[in-house]
Amino acid sequence: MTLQQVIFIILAIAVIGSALFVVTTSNLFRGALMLIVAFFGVAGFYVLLDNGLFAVAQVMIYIGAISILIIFSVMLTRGMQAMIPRNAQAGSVAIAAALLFLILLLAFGPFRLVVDLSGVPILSALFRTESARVLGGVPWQFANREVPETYIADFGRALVDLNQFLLPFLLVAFLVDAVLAGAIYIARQRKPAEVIAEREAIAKEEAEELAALQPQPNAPTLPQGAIASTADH
Amino acid sequence: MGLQNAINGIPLEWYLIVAAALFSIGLYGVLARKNAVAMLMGVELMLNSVNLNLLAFWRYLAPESAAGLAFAAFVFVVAAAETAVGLALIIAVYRSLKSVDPETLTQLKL
Amino acid sequence: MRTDFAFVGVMIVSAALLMGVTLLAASFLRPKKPNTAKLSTYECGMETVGDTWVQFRVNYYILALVFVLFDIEAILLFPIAVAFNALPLFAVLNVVLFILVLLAALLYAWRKGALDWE
Amino acid sequence: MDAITNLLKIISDFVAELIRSVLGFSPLLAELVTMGIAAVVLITFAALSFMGLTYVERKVVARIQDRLGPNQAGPFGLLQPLADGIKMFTKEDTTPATADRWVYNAAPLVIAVFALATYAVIPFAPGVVGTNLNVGVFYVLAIGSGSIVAILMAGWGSNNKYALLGAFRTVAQLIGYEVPMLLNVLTVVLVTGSMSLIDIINHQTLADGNPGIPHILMLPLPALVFLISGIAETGRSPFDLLEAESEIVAGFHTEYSGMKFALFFLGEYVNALAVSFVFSTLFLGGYAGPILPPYVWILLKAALVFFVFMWLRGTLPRVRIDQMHALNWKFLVPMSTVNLVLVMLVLKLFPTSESAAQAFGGLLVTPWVQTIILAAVNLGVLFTALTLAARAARRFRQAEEEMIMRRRAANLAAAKA
Repeated sequence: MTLQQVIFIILAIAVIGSALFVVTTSNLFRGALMLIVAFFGVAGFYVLLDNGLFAVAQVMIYIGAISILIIFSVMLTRGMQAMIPRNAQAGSVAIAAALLFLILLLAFGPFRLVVDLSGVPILSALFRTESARVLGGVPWQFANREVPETYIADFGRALVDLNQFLLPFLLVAFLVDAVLAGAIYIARQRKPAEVIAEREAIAKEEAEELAALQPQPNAPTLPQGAIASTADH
Repeated sequence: MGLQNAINGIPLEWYLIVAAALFSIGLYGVLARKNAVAMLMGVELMLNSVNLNLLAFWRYLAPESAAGLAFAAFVFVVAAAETAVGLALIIAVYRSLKSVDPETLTQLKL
Repeated sequence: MRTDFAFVGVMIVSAALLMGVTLLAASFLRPKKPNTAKLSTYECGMETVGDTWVQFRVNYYILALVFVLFDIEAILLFPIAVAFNALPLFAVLNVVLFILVLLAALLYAWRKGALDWE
Repeated sequence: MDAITNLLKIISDFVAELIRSVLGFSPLLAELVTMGIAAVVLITFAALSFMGLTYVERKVVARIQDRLGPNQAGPFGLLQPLADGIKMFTKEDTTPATADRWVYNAAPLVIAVFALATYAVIPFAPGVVGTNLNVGVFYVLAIGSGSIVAILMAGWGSNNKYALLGAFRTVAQLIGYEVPMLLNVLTVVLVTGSMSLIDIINHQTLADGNPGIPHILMLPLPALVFLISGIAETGRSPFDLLEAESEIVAGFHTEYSGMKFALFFLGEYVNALAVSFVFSTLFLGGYAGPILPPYVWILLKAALVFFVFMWLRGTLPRVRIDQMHALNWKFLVPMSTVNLVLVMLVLKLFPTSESAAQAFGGLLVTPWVQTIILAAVNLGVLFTALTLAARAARRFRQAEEEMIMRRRAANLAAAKA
């Protein structure tokens, strides 16, 4: 076993373990912390995949930004801690998730499972090719090459290349605009009654101020010092 | 076992299995939790597993192409945007209903 | 690439170990005579009232939100900055557009008073 | 002469060679042990400089404020850090009964580890660097966000109102000032075309066709904003709102004492020193410099930056929280964004390399001319921003005065009636 394999297994255990903790704990704050551990483990996977840029970006975006937002909202919605962590359909969902994992494992795992579909009327027509009748052990077209030294610059160039990702790149900016506008509107929105009360209070205050500002024919304007002393008494 | 195609001694399937596990756990988190914030955490786990898959395929199948990187980057962006709006909604709902359980959200207005 | 990052891993592990050992050593050296008053939450001599429940400002959340959006911008702009010398003028103008659209978002938040600290 | 210049390099090579000869049977093990020793040396350097800096800072600030500073322990109080260390080690450490024990105890560890991890990429001399990441600056920025999590952990784990409020305030400050930092590091990356700290230093040295211009001349505005946001990021005065004693006791580390408190303190100083090192690397040319050996240069430059930190601490009053946020979001961030755009345009319109000029058009200029144009644009942006801010502030004051006058008039009318 090479060192990299050992590191991979440690990371895998950390990620899966903390992910399981996240979805089962009733203490949401600790759940958020374990989520950060999972994010960190995924950043470790990116390093093993020779992608330092995304490892660092993962730390920056997921740990530095998204988990901060999550922790903030855990704190803002406190009092929800003592609740039962699972809803009614948790049991069936667990079975479904386990089934999904099993299917994915069979489909993309290292196992080869030959299924003979030739006798089945519709399926045999649907899956013509040889590989489709074999479940798992997908024959990937491996590149067997190193990551180029300049992959960061290549990525940057592709992002602003009209023939590649310029359009989604620009759309990101507009998406961000929409997100900011929407989130500010939602998060700052108050109950209608509150808003009405506030508006009324402001209107009242303004009316009072206006009334106070009406020039009174009998009262000549006093110098500033006199005003201050009157206000003191 | 395709070990001759392994990079750093790790076959591609290992990443796929971890990502599949992460995705299933995230799915369980989304569907089985009673707290909306916890459900969002499940979504984050699922998005992470997707990104892990994207970058694993990028590394093993097309390391020169920027497509895998660009898609992963856009997943980052969309994940951040989704979290921001989702949590803003949860906070708004919490302030008016004092609850973060999606099952209590039975009205169309707050 | 991965060997570059190996040192980061070593650094994190050894920092955690060294600091952990320091904490452990301190735990052997220091006295330990706890009593109820010592273990109570510090609140300037007052008894703690209620849970640590404070009504937080949503303001904090909105600031975090604006920060997240600029963070997203960074992850896309850093690779572009590395590639900058080889970019044609058209691409640069698009990047400028990208930044200006984000600046518009900031100005919108400003106008809406989200950046005010009342 | 050569031996002195490359002293650090020679020592590190010698140690690596020694380990390789002892552990020759396993190259992997030798490599790991070498890395481990390098890590321990870096951490020890950071910890020792933390102890030294506490003393120096107290002395310098005391002198600025016309006091003596520590002068009892040893000659000139030189043993003061040692006395502090012994005190920290032997002080009783309490964990509040209501605290979330795991979170509470892990927080200081996390903050210290993330602060120390920054040193993995700082270059001290040619060939003497923990690791030369090709995403170096990005790594420095990202690893800084780890301390934000640690602060939230400390605030939550203590189960204390002051601690939690302090943590919220601190986090709002840290994430806020990370934005101008990002934007201004981006300008440096634009100019350099690389995120590696070594490449950034090489771009500022007089070798292989480089003009040897420190970035501070080219980008004075980013340097200034980086310095300001660096101070805010490390929570130092005048941005030390996180420990405004009169408002929130000691902020997020209210409940901590003994060694755990010392780790928070260490994290703070180590971060401040890391910011000084990164600033020297990004804007002052890092270890590059004439006559003196490179490791002396980087230490001198970092010491200079840290002295500026201490100077500001000794002279400026603490800013208010609303001023702090307004300075960031309404001044630094828009200004940095506009500056970023203008730097991009200048770099494209006035290229220094012939190939770029031919390929994309633009006026071919020498590096010095480009530097002057960039600096002029930078200062223009700064001047415009300052003028606009001054005008806005004047209008704000006038509106406030008007309101006070109206109130007084209203009071007067009420008193008359």
